[in-house]
Amino acid sequence: MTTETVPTSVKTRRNWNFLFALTLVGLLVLLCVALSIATPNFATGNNISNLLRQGSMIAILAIGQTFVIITAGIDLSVGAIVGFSTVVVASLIQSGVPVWIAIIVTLLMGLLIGFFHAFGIVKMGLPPFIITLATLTSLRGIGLLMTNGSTINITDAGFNQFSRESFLGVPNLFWMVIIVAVPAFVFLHLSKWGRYLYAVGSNPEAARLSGVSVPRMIYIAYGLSAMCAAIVGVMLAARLGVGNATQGDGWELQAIASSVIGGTSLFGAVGSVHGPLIGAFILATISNGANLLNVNSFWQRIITGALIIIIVFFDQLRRRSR
Amino acid sequence: MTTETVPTSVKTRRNWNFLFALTLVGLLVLLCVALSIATPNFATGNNISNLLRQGSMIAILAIGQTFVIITAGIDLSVGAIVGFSTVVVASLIQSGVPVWIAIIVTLLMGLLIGFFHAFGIVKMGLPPFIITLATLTSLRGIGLLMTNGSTINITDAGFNQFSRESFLGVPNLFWMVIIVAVPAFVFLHLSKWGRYLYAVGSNPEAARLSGVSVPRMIYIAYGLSAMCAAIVGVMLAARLGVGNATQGDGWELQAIASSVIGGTSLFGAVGSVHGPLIGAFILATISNGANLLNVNSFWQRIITGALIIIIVFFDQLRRRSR
Amino acid sequence: MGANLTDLSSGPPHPAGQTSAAALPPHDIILELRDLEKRYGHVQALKKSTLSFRRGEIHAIVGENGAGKSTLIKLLTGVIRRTGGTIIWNGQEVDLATPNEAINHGINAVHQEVVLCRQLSVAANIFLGDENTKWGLLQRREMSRAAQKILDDMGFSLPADALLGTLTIGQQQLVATARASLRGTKFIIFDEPTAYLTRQEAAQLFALIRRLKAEGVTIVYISHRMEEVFELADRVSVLRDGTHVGTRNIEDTNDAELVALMINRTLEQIYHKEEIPFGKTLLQTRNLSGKGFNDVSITVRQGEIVGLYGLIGAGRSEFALSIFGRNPKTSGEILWKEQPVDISNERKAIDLGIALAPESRRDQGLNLNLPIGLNINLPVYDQLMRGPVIDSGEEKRRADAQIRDLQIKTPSRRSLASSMSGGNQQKIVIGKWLNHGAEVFIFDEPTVGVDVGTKAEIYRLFARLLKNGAGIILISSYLPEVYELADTLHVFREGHLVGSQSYRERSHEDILAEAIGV
Amino acid sequence: SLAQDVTIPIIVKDTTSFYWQIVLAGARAAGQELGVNVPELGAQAETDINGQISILENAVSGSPAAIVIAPTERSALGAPITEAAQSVPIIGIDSSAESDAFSSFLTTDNVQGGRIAADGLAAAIEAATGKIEGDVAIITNSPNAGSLEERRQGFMEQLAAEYPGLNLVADKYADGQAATGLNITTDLLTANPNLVGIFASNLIQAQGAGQAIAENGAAERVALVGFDSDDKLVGFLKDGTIDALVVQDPYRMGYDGIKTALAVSKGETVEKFVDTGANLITTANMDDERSQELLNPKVN
Ligand SMILES: Nc1ncnc2c1ncn2[C@@H]1O[C@H](COP(=O)(O)OP(=O)(O)OP(=O)(O)O)[C@@H](O)[C@H]1O
Ligand SMILES: Nc1ncnc2c1ncn2[C@@H]1O[C@H](COP(=O)(O)OP(=O)(O)OP(=O)(O)O)[C@@H](O)[C@H]1O
Ligand SMILES: [Mg+2]
Ligand SMILES: [Mg+2]
Repeated sequence: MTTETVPTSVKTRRNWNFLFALTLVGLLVLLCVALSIATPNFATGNNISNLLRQGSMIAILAIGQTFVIITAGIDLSVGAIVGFSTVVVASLIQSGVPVWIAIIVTLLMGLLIGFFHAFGIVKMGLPPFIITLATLTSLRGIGLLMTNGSTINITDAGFNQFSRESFLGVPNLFWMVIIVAVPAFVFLHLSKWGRYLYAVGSNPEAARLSGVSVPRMIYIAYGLSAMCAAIVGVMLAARLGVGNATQGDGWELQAIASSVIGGTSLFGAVGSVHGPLIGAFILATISNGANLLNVNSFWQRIITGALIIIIVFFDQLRRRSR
Repeated sequence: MTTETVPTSVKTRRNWNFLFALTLVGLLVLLCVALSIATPNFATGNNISNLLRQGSMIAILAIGQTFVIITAGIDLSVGAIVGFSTVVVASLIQSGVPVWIAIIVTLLMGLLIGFFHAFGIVKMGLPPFIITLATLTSLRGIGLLMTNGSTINITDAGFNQFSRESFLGVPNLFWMVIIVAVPAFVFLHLSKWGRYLYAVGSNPEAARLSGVSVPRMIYIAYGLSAMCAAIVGVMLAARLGVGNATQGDGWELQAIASSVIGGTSLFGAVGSVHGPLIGAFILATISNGANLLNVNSFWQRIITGALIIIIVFFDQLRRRSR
Repeated sequence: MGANLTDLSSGPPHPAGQTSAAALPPHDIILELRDLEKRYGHVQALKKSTLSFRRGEIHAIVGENGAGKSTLIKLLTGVIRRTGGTIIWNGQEVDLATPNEAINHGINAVHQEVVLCRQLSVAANIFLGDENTKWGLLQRREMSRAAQKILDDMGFSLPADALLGTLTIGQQQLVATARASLRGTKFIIFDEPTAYLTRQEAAQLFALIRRLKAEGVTIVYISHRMEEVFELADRVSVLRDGTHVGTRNIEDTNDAELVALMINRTLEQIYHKEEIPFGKTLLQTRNLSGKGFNDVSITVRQGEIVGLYGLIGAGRSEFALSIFGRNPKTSGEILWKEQPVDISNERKAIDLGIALAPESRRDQGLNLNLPIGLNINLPVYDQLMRGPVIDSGEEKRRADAQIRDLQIKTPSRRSLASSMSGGNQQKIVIGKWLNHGAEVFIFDEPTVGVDVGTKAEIYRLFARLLKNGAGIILISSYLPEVYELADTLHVFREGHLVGSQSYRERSHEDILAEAIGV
Repeated sequence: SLAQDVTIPIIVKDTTSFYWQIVLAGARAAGQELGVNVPELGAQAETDINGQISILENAVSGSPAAIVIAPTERSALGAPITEAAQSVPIIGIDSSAESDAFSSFLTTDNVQGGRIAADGLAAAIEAATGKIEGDVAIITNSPNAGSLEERRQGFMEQLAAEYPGLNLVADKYADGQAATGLNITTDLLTANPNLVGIFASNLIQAQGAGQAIAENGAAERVALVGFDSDDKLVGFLKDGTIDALVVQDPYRMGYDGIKTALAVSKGETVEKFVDTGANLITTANMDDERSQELLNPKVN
């Protein structure tokens, strides 16, 4: 991305210094404080639970997506994988397969889809945009064929119940975020694999010359991203109680946006696990807040767009002034 | 994008040499020949007219998008601009403004939106993905607010008729493609501005030190992309006879896909005007052919995904072996 | 150190000469190349070459730009695959198909273009692929400490925790050097390692190389600087047009012979200097300050070469960029033909008649994935427009003229700049400004990686520009170059001008002392 | 006979929705019975007007005996249908379009459907609280889909006209995703303690809203009326999460559409307008034979 240093805008910084020093977390907290003042319903335990639930799925997608973006790739298929996974897990459960086996099969299927992407990139030389766009299109078709355009009703009460319950006061869906984010953090920030991922995104030739297997890292990144999407698919199936191939439409853009808001660079080699998490919850908070304030649905879109610009602008300024 | 040279796949090349030598145009022709054999309805004058009409809008979007992608950027807003432009042009015409003024105002508005994107990128340091995603969201909201979620009916018969008629046997909508593509070709391939665009996408610092004004090129690229989208908006309003803010949903992905199928690299500095055109018509032909062959709409998605992979794969092989 | 060929051929005592190369028994050949060959499509980068390297020797390789030196190195390190021939390592035939295989044999290289990850820290780059882990977790602090120690031991004062991208090219090259000399190296190749280093850093590097040699490591050393070859090497091989044309023991040769082998003719003189009378004052800076430099006043007249010398990071490049409108000045003023001017962007500088060939060809000078022709013409497209379109005949003519004049070795102006050898890329960086008709040329390290023959051509070209009424600012960290060419020499240290002398009134020693600050 | 060579394509609004799959199932059944070849066409979203026009153009290229179409937008499809009707008879189903070139129409009145939903919601609220008072909300799947706008319009008109005690506090648009409907409903429940009823005007949003009400245990407090049906919604209807569903007869629309088209193509006279009706199904009447027929159409 062609960014220019901006000597002019520096002047405006004077009185707003405190805003510019805010980290992304700070902006999220600011948003929450503003909403708590604006509406009494925001800071209730119940609403916070809802908020955690609402942001959890995009958050997990965004973490997976971040691995891919760090390698300077992109995964457009995640929304389609979510929809497809709801169909797979629903049809498995409805055909009598034990729930845990159904879940494992679904996750493995996600992993395989990711490996297929990596195969297309590594072996067939396809741009990531193209191979994942193709899967996006095809997977929706396969899912629709499997369900004949309808929804599969999941009658297993325990499976559905899971998404509604809480553990230690925290909704189970948010526990899933923690279960994904902690190993993801260890992987990306504390293990050598994470470092290799950055190296591949930064300079694949340098990585290769250092003995890093670039294809392997591509397989890992796309495999993880697709598996995260399959996890979200299972979560969504549990939450909605149905399998439906058209669900998760457009979530790929939300996941990528969360990741970029969280500081990931689409040119690769820059990104973290916590950034996308915060990005996803910023988006969820905006939409939760707008709903609570009963903002007109059309205004809600306009405001969301404007807030995205403002938040990323402040975050960019902070990064640049570091 | 991390591509690896593929010594193994070279072996399979033996008997299929002719396929690998096919240019993108060749693949399009092959597709058309196959369809002419498979269904008698394909090669009729009427159907070719339909095909030209159907591909024309995405083709124009793809040309605009290509300018942006060559600078290593991306414009996610084009679909939203299309929808918004239908609303603008429809409400202007319906409020009694002469058609040609309504069209000019709409195109200028498109240009301004593009300049706003460039401003965000150049002055605010926002990633193109974010600023254009934000406009995508907001523009849809503004359009919906303007129409209150409904459609504006255009009663000017001449305006509506335009999109249905032909000139010299070629549908007017396709003439629009020619009207856009010819100056675009001159601009990108024959003028210094085109060279500057490539230079900016390849290495903005080197371009700058060679006296190229990088900000100006960013303004031009995003301005042109958004203006192409406004042109498509006017075409769509004429074709539908209505202004409706949710039209053009997802067209940004189709435009980017057409561009990438046509050989544009999302990393910038690689692309042409004719590539995206052919890319757009390949997609249109696939969908036209599938309809004529009465392929189930779910299978149609699966096949589209597979064909995208196959076509880009062959094209990559040809490029690589050059 | 010798400043020109005549000095050198008289031959200083060679410190590396004690190891009598000829006396080594044949089994001590560590690596042998038989009929090695590499084709890129139709380009034959390396023709059947046979070469052998002895255990523990320093083996120099010299040759013109595009002779195939880097190609040879890439073949040995598994970066690219050979298209023919065999490689014998320690008596065993080996494949060397992947970088991993080379690394496992103990073959490492410092490549001509820095191949490291800009977004990772120095320490992370040094340990990339060989991380220190405990229970699967990275030992960041330990690695950072170890990296710092390695850098300090080598005498490179670099911060291990800095992001690589924030370092200058020369510093990055040092990181690559540190990296390559670790991990049980048995065979290490340096591809023009001193291109971006000043004498001080080069001396540290030479010390490192001698230490490695003492440890029994075989060293291949590629350079365009003859005096380095004679200072370090035990033997020297010459490549010409992708062919191995000979190997000599260093005692048995002199640089006249080597140059003759390289370019197939003799060269009387590299540094071409003509007495050209100074004309009008073109460019002046008065107390110019900005990021990286402070209070600098210089004057450039027609016919004058103004040399700027200093160590890495002395602030010369920043100063040049500021004149060119790339970086804002914080105080002081710039005068153009005695008139104060406000150069707020590059376009203004170019329109006044200033040209800048920047320091880093990869980051600032070239659009690597674009054709050579486009690169050469980029600054002059304004002049090439005929109405709304480019005069494509003129565009071709100008590109071809530069390719011919600078002897850029390429099949066509349509080839991508990235497929050029390092030296040929450097020629593009210079060539793109020669069409422009500027009056002040700023050349920042113009001859980095350029072979002796072409260097002589470039210096002759300088003389031509000067005779046409231009002035030149020559920034170089290669003392012989500025010493021999500059009419006025300014020495920079830590952003300040610490000394200015005119031609003939100075000595090497004074200049060095000023630059280092002792 | 020559019937096997007769082709009558059917073009629906959105092939990915269950509702339209039932329409297609009806058409398929008619095709098999009558020995007519029935290509099943349609756009991939109800809002994709341009897509439907292209599909119509392509269908005309195939020179079929007649075309059955559910126009996705009133005015936009008008001219293309008029143009197509010059070469092929056109039968409209589900929704109308601004063209007088239709040979026949088989539609449900979506405005009427919205009114029925309002009545159903009011009845459910009365059953739960004993009075028809409180806050209500409507969730629309996506903006700019013609039939959804008509339902919304009918619902709001009926509220204003008949139920002054019911106060419409939220008029929400989702983005076509059940999860969004779920989130909106959850937030509505949080923000409006006096909420007594919700109308989710299509299948997907009813699934999301139903799930949110089940998740929050709000079935007692809040009445929910959905539109269209599938297993999931019938389940909700059974367990009381959903109080009523407005159900059309899509199967018949598809079936009769093809049958009428064949008749038209043979030059027979047909009825110009047929209303296939919208019905309110509640927990009370859901086991009736007719209800079962509507709730469990034979899709395959
Ligand atoms: N990727 C490539 N594709 C095509 N040709 C190439 C490629 N890389 C190198 N070449 C060509 O191979 C030849 C040898 O290049 P090489 O880099 O080995 O030269 P060199 O001896 O290292 O020169 P220098 O001193 O300028 O670095 C050159 O003519 C160059 O243009
Ligand atoms: N990209 C960068 N990021 C941070 N500091 C930099 C960067 N480039 C240069 N510097 C610093 O700016 C100062 C001046 O650097 P400059 O490149 O002008 O030096 P120089 O005299 O040209 O040396 P060289 O021999 O490397 O060309 C130094 O302190 C250097 O470390
Ligand atoms: Mg080289
Ligand atoms: Mg410098």
